[in-house]
Amino acid sequence: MAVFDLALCTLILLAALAAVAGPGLFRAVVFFVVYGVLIALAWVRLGAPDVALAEAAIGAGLTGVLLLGAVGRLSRAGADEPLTSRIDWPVALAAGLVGAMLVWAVLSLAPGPGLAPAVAEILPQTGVENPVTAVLLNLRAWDTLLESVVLLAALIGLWPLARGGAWQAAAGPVHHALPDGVLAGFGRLLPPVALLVGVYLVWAGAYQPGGAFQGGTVLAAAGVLCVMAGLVRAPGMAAPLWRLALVAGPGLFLALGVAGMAFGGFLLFPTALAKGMILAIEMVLTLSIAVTLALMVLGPPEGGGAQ
Amino acid sequence: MTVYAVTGALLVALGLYGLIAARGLLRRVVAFNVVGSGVFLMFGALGWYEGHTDPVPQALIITGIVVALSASALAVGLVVAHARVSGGQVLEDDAP
Amino acid sequence: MTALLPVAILLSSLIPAGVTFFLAQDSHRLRNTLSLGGATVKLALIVVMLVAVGQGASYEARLNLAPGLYLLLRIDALSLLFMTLSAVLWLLTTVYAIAYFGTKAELSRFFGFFSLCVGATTGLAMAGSLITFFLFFELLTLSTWPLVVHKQDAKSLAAGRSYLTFALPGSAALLLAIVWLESATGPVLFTEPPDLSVMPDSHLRIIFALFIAGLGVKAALVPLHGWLPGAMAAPAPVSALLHAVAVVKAGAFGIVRLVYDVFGIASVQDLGLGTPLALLASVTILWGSVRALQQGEIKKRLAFSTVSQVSYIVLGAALAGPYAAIGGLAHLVHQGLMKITLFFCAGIFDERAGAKRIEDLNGLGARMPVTSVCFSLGALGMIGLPPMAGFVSKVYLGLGGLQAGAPWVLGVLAASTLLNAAYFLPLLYRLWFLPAADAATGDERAPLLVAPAAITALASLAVGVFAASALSPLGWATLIVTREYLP
Amino acid sequence: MTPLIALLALPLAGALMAVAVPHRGARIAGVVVVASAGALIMLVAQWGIPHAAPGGWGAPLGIMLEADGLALAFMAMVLAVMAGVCATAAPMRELPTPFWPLALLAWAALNAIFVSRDLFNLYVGLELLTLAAVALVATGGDKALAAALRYLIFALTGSILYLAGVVLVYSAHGVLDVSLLAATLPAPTDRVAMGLMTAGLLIKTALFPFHVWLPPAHAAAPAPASAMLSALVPKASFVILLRLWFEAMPDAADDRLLTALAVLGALAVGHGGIMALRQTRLKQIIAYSTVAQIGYLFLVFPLAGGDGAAQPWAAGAWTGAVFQALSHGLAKAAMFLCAGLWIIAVGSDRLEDLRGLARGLPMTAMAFALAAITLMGLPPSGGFTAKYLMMTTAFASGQVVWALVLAGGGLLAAAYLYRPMGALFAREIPAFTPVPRYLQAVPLVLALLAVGMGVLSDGLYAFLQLGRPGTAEEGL
Repeated sequence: MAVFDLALCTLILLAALAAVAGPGLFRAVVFFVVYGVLIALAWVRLGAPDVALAEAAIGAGLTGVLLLGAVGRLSRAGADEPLTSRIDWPVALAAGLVGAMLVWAVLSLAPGPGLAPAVAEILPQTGVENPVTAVLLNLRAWDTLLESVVLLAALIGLWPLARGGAWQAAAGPVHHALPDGVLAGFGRLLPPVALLVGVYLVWAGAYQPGGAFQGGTVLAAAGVLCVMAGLVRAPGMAAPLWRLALVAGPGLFLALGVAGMAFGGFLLFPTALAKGMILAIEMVLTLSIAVTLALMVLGPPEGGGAQ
Repeated sequence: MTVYAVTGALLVALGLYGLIAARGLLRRVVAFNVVGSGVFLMFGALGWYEGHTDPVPQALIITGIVVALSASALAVGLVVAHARVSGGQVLEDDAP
Repeated sequence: MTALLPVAILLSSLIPAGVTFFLAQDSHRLRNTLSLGGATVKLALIVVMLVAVGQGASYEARLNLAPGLYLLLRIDALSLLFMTLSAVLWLLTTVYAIAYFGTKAELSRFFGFFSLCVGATTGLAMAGSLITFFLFFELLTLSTWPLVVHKQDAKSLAAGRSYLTFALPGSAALLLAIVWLESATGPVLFTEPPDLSVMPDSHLRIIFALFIAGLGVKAALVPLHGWLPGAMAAPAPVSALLHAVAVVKAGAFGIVRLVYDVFGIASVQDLGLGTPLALLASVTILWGSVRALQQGEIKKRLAFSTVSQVSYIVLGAALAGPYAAIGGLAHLVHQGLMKITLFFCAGIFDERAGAKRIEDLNGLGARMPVTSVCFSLGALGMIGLPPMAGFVSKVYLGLGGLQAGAPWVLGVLAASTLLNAAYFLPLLYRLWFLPAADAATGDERAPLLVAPAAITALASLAVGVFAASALSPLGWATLIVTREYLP
Repeated sequence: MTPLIALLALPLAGALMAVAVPHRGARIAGVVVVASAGALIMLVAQWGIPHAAPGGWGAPLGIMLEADGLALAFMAMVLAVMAGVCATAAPMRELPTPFWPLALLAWAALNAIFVSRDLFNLYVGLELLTLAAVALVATGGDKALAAALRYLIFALTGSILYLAGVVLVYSAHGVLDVSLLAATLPAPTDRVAMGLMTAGLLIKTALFPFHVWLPPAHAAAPAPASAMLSALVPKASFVILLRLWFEAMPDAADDRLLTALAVLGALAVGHGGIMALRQTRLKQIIAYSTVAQIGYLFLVFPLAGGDGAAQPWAAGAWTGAVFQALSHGLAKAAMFLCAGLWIIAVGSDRLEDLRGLARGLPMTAMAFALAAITLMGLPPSGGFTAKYLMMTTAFASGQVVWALVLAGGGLLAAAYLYRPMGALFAREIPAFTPVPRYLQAVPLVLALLAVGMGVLSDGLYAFLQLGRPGTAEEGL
């Protein structure tokens, strides 16, 4: 196994090098996606399938799509990447110093069980069986609530970037896909499948790897594909119904959290109700995340037919 | 599993270099993501103990991944809008 | 002990100030009522306090800001002397200012800051601790600036800038000195001299120098006097204020406090600080007079005269003998009365006859007799002609110099008197003996302008003539010195 | 619902509602202001240290929230500034609608940061704040994009460094809670962890030489957004620094390190002041002033930390720094709001275009002057109390050089603030669009609060001692 680990780590570093310093922006982004997949593999190897799923779906997948889309838009805008071949030695020195300190720190830390035993002990009271989900949605629910709001904030942050201040116009650039092209066929087939996979991921998250963010990502991917295939028109960046969908998840999360005060504390889910409450939050959160991510990937309105 | 933690540390260094030294803005976004996943990898690998990874770092890493995506999305949006306005993807250095 | 009266005295100017800022430009009647009312109420309260203090009452008000940092208002005889002077002159200046400005624009701002200024001055007088003194000192700096730049022309703005350029580094020095001292001794109260033995002498000397640098800006000690002549660009009532009532007086008053109540006479002598300060004051006295002699503009000449005269007070404090102390303190009042008379008159000459330069005074004595008489009284007092107020001050300072074993002070006083005569007598000569220019105009049909000048002129005569009375400034100063500074 | 949770939930709920119905953003913000004020008054009246454990788990499994004097004072300052920002922004038609949800999101993030005791939760809060703040800069339109990008790049570098430090802390100690960390034995990696977290937070606080992103960003944003950015946003990372150095790991403090922080602070005071002197636009002057004013905050580290922490004067310096952060927030918000109103009035913030405006908008000129007094540290003002407390400690502990920095910084502030004051009070009577008096009153109220902090500082001082880190001793 040690050989495998070493090989994987070498590949990860090489892919990262190509992504950060390799020639050509498009190639760099492709290498970044490869890098993300390799990292996901590493997570599997580390016995963290939840993280592996998140990294593959969000870290590599969605971020990759986002970056690829940006490469296209930048080249359309005629904004080519400047060539830099020289190495910036002071920065390299500083970065190397940080790396050396980290390597030293990593090597001098003794491994320990951390909080794993403590989490295992109280897991029955959390209403879920997957310890990672328990931490995310129960023990550190406040983090997760804020995190869902961070995602929302990033999307709202795209509103002011709309061309000409038309922040309510249709999201993203204008897409011209042929209605019966390959993409369109794929696009017709995908949504029902994606819906199934997405819902399953959320449902399964309580027992197995998965959860709202992973599920939402799959749904969002399907939605984006439909738009890119020309099957549906891009929705308004801030159409009323979509805005409700955006806030439904965090809103319900917050509302149930405040309702928890009736049981003795903020975000307190009594053991008997915990499973139901967490599942309800996850379901609605998945919807919000899916819409948020889809609009995010489509990007701020660039003048394609206002609604 | 120390090798993964060390890899994470090296990724941080590599990514930091790109984040600060690269001039192309999109490249910096890529580098930022490399730093992020390097930190996460370090975190996870340090939490590995007897065949399992501590669930707390796992949960925090998932949160971190989502946060990194959010930041990347805003960054990409800004880079594209900036390119539309300025026609380039570099920041002109202001006079100090 | 009661806290009410000192606070009421402060509020009698702060409340009118606060209200005046928000008055419309054309509500002249209300604004004048507020200003005059505030000044009158203040004077009345001070009289009440004078009577009560005479019967043995004491007053104290305290506001905590943070551990070791609190504001303390406490009344002693020295406070009362300064406070009474400023309150009396204030009322007169307000009358004068109302008459001077008439219905010009931006008066709400002017009178707002004017009242704020007097609030700061009374606060300064009542301050019972160093940090309280600093607070009102700064409030004074800040509320004076809008008055200096009131005309808002290039000259005024330049004067305002120069004022702050001197004043703010001064206050930084002052703050450093205070904090440095208090970090070792704890809060310094004027009634309880701090234990200076906790600090090395070298530190104490630096602290003293910082104090003098900070206070010396306001007291216009050479070479920190540069802002004062420029500030003449301000309207006449402001000049009266700067020179006689508030600003330079605040600096001189601060130095008196520093020498007597912070360091104490003994420490000042032990540290060898008295003689350098006396020398600095002497240089200022002479330099100010020499520069006054060179000025062709009336107000400029008066300004340099102030530079010179205020240092008499500093000299009195620095010499640290009883006679010198009495002379210095008495001069605090004497100089105020005489100098405000001169500025009132200069303002009237300017306003009613357009006389700005000394040549313009030619023959005005005939057409503006009351003003000219007042001006002459003030000038003769400044020169030190017996039995005017200035004479009394100089006699005591001279005696003090002898008593302190510094006979050279007599030389300084003599030289200064000659110079005073040299720059004032030509003005009087022009007023009374030279013929007026053909196109000259001028009248004094402005009773509200002339009356304040007449009152102060008579007062400056009276304080000299009746100097032997216990109620005169000299008597008061003697009381302070015997009661507080001598064992 | 306890008032503490209400303070967290209200801006958050408001932000969500403002996303759902952005056109009602101003009204929603108004409701949040009023309700938060109620909750805050209840909390202050309790005069204690309320805390909450979301989910009921408590540390180390869960996250602890605690509103000590420091947190409550900052939340109160944020409330005051937000009230002012909302009042002036509401009638501004040219302000893009997304401003409202973003402003509320930033507010929610600030409150979350001030009360959080969990290092990772602080990271999430910081990111929320950063994204909202960058987006607020971007509401300034096309000309603000480059500034927003630069800001984002710096901020992301900062947060990732901070996160790396948090990772090392958890891996070494198995806890993330500030109070629990203080009770753990030091680990050899703590230095590295502290170094990384501190470096990250310094970038976010815009301490010299990491400040280059701040002036363009704060100058390019619309004025109400600038007020939030300058007055509030850097304070969040500063509060985390205080939590780290004085509460979580006071033992990691090395005197040389603490001195280095203060040296950077002193350089910031000088550099920011000199740069402010060279600007011709008001907003840039105010933005560079923020760089300088932030510098003062870092003098707290050698004055109240390290070996000095056990000295009797440490509490004074610590409280003084907090006073400085609070009063700067109020005064700076007042200044940017004034700038915003003047831009409405004359369409520009160039100094030559502002000449004589004191006649047209006297209340704003007054507000600007009062705010300037606080920034210069002249009495009576919160800035003066701060300066006095820090200066006293500097002399008492024999670190006179920091006292000189404080004094010199005040003079520089006077110099660079004199230029706008001189312009305002010039004789010209400019042509201008009238601004309603109630709008002019808003910055005046904020400036009066900053000054009032110096007059009524006794109660605030006592309040800040609630839950003050024990390492900084009371005394003097």
